[in-house]
Amino acid sequence: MDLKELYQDIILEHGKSPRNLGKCEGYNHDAKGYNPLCGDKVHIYLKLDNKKKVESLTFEGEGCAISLASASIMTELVNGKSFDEAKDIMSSFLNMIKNTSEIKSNHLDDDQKTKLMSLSGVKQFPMRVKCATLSWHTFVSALEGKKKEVNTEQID
Amino acid sequence: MDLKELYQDIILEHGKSPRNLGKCEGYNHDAKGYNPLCGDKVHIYLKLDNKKKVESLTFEGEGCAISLASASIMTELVNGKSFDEAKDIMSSFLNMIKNTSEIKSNHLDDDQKTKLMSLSGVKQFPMRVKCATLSWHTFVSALEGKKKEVNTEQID
Amino acid sequence: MDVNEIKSQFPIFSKKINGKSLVYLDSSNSSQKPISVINRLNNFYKNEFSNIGRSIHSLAVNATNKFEETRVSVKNFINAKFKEEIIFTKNATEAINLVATTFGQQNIKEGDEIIITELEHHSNYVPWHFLRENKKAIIKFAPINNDGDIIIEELQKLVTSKTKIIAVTHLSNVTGTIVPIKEIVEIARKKNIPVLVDGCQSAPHIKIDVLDLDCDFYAFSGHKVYGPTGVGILYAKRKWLEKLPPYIGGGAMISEVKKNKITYAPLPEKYEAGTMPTAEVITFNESIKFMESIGINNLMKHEKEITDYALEKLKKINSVKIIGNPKNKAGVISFTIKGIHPHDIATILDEDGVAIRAGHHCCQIFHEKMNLTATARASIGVYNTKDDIDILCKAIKNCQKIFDLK
Amino acid sequence: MDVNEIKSQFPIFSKKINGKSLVYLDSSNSSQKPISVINRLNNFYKNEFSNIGRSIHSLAVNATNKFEETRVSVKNFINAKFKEEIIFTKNATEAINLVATTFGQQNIKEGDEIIITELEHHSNYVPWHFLRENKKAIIKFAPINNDGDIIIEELQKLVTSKTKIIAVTHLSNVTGTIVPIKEIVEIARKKNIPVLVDGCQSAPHIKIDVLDLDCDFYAFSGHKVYGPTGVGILYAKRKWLEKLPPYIGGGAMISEVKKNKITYAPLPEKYEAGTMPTAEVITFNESIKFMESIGINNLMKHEKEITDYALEKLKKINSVKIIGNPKNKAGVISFTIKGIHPHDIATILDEDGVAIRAGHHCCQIFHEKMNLTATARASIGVYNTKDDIDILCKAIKNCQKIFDLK
Ligand SMILES: Cc1ncc(COP(=O)(O)O)c(C=O)c1O
Ligand SMILES: Cc1ncc(COP(=O)(O)O)c(C=O)c1O
Repeated sequence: MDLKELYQDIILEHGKSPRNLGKCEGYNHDAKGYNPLCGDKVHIYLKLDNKKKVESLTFEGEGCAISLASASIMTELVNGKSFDEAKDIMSSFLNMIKNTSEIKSNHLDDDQKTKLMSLSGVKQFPMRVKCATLSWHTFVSALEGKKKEVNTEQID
Repeated sequence: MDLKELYQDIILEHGKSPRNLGKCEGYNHDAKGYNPLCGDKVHIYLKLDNKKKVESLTFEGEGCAISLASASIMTELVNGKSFDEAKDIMSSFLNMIKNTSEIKSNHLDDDQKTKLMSLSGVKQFPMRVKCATLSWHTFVSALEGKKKEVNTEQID
Repeated sequence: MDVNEIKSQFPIFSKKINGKSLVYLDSSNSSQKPISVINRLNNFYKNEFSNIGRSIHSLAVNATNKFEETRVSVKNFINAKFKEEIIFTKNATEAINLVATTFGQQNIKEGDEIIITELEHHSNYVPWHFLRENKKAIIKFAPINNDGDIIIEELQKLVTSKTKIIAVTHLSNVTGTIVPIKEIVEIARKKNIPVLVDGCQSAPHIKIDVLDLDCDFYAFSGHKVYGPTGVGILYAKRKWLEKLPPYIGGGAMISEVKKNKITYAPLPEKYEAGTMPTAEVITFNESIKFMESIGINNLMKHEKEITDYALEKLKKINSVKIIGNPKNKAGVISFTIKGIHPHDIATILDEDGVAIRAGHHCCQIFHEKMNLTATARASIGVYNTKDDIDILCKAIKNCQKIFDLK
Repeated sequence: MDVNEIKSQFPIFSKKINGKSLVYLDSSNSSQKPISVINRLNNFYKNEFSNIGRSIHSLAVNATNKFEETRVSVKNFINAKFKEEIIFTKNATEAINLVATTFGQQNIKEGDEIIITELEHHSNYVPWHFLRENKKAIIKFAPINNDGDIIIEELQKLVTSKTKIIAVTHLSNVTGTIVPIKEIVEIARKKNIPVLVDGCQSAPHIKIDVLDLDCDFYAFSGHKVYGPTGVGILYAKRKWLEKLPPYIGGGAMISEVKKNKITYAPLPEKYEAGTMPTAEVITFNESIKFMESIGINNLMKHEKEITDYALEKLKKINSVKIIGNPKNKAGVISFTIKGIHPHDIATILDEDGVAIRAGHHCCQIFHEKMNLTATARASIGVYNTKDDIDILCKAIKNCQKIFDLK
């Protein structure tokens, strides 16, 4: 296992100064996520336009470097995507963390893929996978308008 | 350990044909005893005269050879004794089973001591000690007019 | 299946009891443990010990993963649908209490009826009795016949619109009766009544398939399935575990804890408060592997062979009376000997190294029904041989000799 | 006390974690086990295994005697008066639930008040919360100050004629605060209010004398006292155990069982339903012997030395903040590092073989009070050395390096 891979500069940087913090104006979807094991919390605010495109995406949260960086990077990458594109990115991210080591989505360019791949170090730290995925699950919950709080203990 | 010592002829004989079975006429004390582990039960009926002498002593019960024989032998030996003599015989019996290997009571003759000593084999079978002592504890409970059922799990 | 090879996996059989080889016929009480199970426990404490779930250091991660692996193995062992349907308790008794308490809290009110049977172990009666005491519920006993079979038609007649749950053993620990659970579930399903199965004696001896049984709850104990003491298992359909309130409250079963409000963790943690029997659960995986290494069909075949042999030989001893004669019988044989109390039998057999149990086997209702206060019980495990039975029979004859009955 | 000799009794310390020697600073979560304990468990399963109480064959007699020997050892360990006052449970959480449930059933009604404190572990809050939910009782939290000490005068003010029980930890698993139980009992005695003490963290670390404390209930877990998982202990004054209703119902806790009536076994069996964690309880005797072989005074002296050393060294690291500064502190040190989340600290420390815990340590009320969501916690056991603390501090510096804070 390699701490340098887990704590790449980009992770530390996003962890320290997360992008898209706060409530976005006019959000019409939101969802909360919670990791009871470590107390990580995230609240996703999402504005979908009438074509179900992500018009803006922000979050509030507290947690470790991994969870904040993951949320921050997600908001950057998913902004402007359509409903289907966003879901595709999300599954490709989860797939990368859990199975393969690559991002397969067609909806990201190479720079974006590289950015997302900065989270791949988590693979070697199984207890930290949930830190990385909490915000993504919560985002999808907001996207799909689910009412129940996302709890990491219920997702695999 | 020696089964022959446990199951001496006199034990087997008393176990098969216990003496003083049933309710004695005009009993003025009685008490019940129970061993929840094996289901042994005994009900002691005691008639004390006005000088607190044991005028008659009988029992009803179900149980193993040891418990029936012990009850049967007890009724034989204690009959006719005074309150204090009876208690002395009882402690001397318990002392024999648990500590020493002799009967020290002055209130029994040599034949009676020999008879009581037939129960000494129980010493080597710790799980059977309660079978041998249940009726004695119950007798004392009757003698002292205690209301609570004797339960072997509460006596040491 | 080579029973001698299997027996050799159990270190205890190389010990002498009263100078004799151990003939262990008390497996219904608790089974002996194979070396793989003993070693797993030993190695876990020596090399891997950590509490689970709460910490994220390497030892804790490993222990947590191993713990969850057992959950998956148990799920597969009893053919449950979801691993969240497997809850670890300390024993089957706690598992049944968990259901009685939480189900009762939510669903039982004065006058409601609970059906159990005359075959039940105290652990599948007392928890319901608490509801009778605390909620003024009614307990109805489905009767058994002299063979020790539950009279299903009579059970059916007990069902009314007030029946809230049926709790029944899968395999009697006195007569070895294998109960036709599917017939009972069918009766219950028609009226939407949940069924709890006490699987303590079935889990070690017959194939368990909770999906096929379609029961709502199934409880058993690890220590009877060649596992360590301290682990019980509750299977419950997910809908129940989601709906019912929590049972034991404390660490690990919560989500958010505030001064005025507490929310509970998702399944299965909701029902696993405090530090679990971590090492024992992890070790129990080896017990399942042991069962699988034999194969349940081989195990059943072997135990049937020994049971049949024992019944045949015991029946030839005149004064021995075997209690019950159920249609389907597993390797639990309770008996009496005319003129000798079971307690005396147990003591005399022990001198020959033969371990059986004497008493009411936690089934006083059964014994009362059969007009008995106590019986002797020889119960069979996968390690028992025909030799064991021969020694048992010889020891029984010794009882008769001592009591001068032969 | 020779710590290296003691450490050598723990096989796990000869293992490598991520290529490094294990620095185990998670003993408040669960302690590691000495070889004498591990061997006892191993030998019991290999040579002596049997269930207890119910059978009368030699193996069962031996197991039953050994089981009761542990009860006597525990009685002596905590200086209880009677061995019947020692009840074995699966963990401390069950022990506290046992009291909350049975005491609540008999003594708590709508509007009654329960006093706990802001220091409590969830296991000493959620069981009382159940009474709040089910009986409409009220929970009052005795406040703590910033040092992590309970403000006794404030606790005293919470007492009213409706106060039915006070439940309080003896030693905080976050701040290491040693709570002056005797002062609290004195307050309670004046109003005849029973006191439950959560002794999970005190039992392994300070001298326990329940007669001197004069508390009504005292709960702790074997696995934190160098014992196996799966054993908890409840001490309760005999008058309570006699008066309160049973908790878990089933085999072994009954006396006579009829279709319409059940009577319960005398103490302690009344509270020990079903097959107990037999092997674990028997093994726990070795844990007590281990504690006694060291001597509680030596152990306290050693742990104080290590704790003081750790506090001193940690305080020298600028960005480290130690949470709480109680008057009497045991070896539990929770801290934060500016700019690094405790979760990240735990991961980075683990790479250096240092096992600590990160999170709320099952004390969300405390963390909320202190305006924290999570802390890192290093907790000390008898095997920890100054070297361990040096490695901890070095690893903390490595965190800072990775996070570029130094
Ligand atoms: C103070 C305190 N109370 C209660 C508990 C619960 O103990 P267990 O998990 O062994 O039931 C713990 C340990 O987790 C504790 O530290
Ligand atoms: C049929 C049956 N039910 C329940 C139990 C209780 O199991 P445990 O004592 O492991 O809780 C037993 C075993 O004693 C049993 O044989």
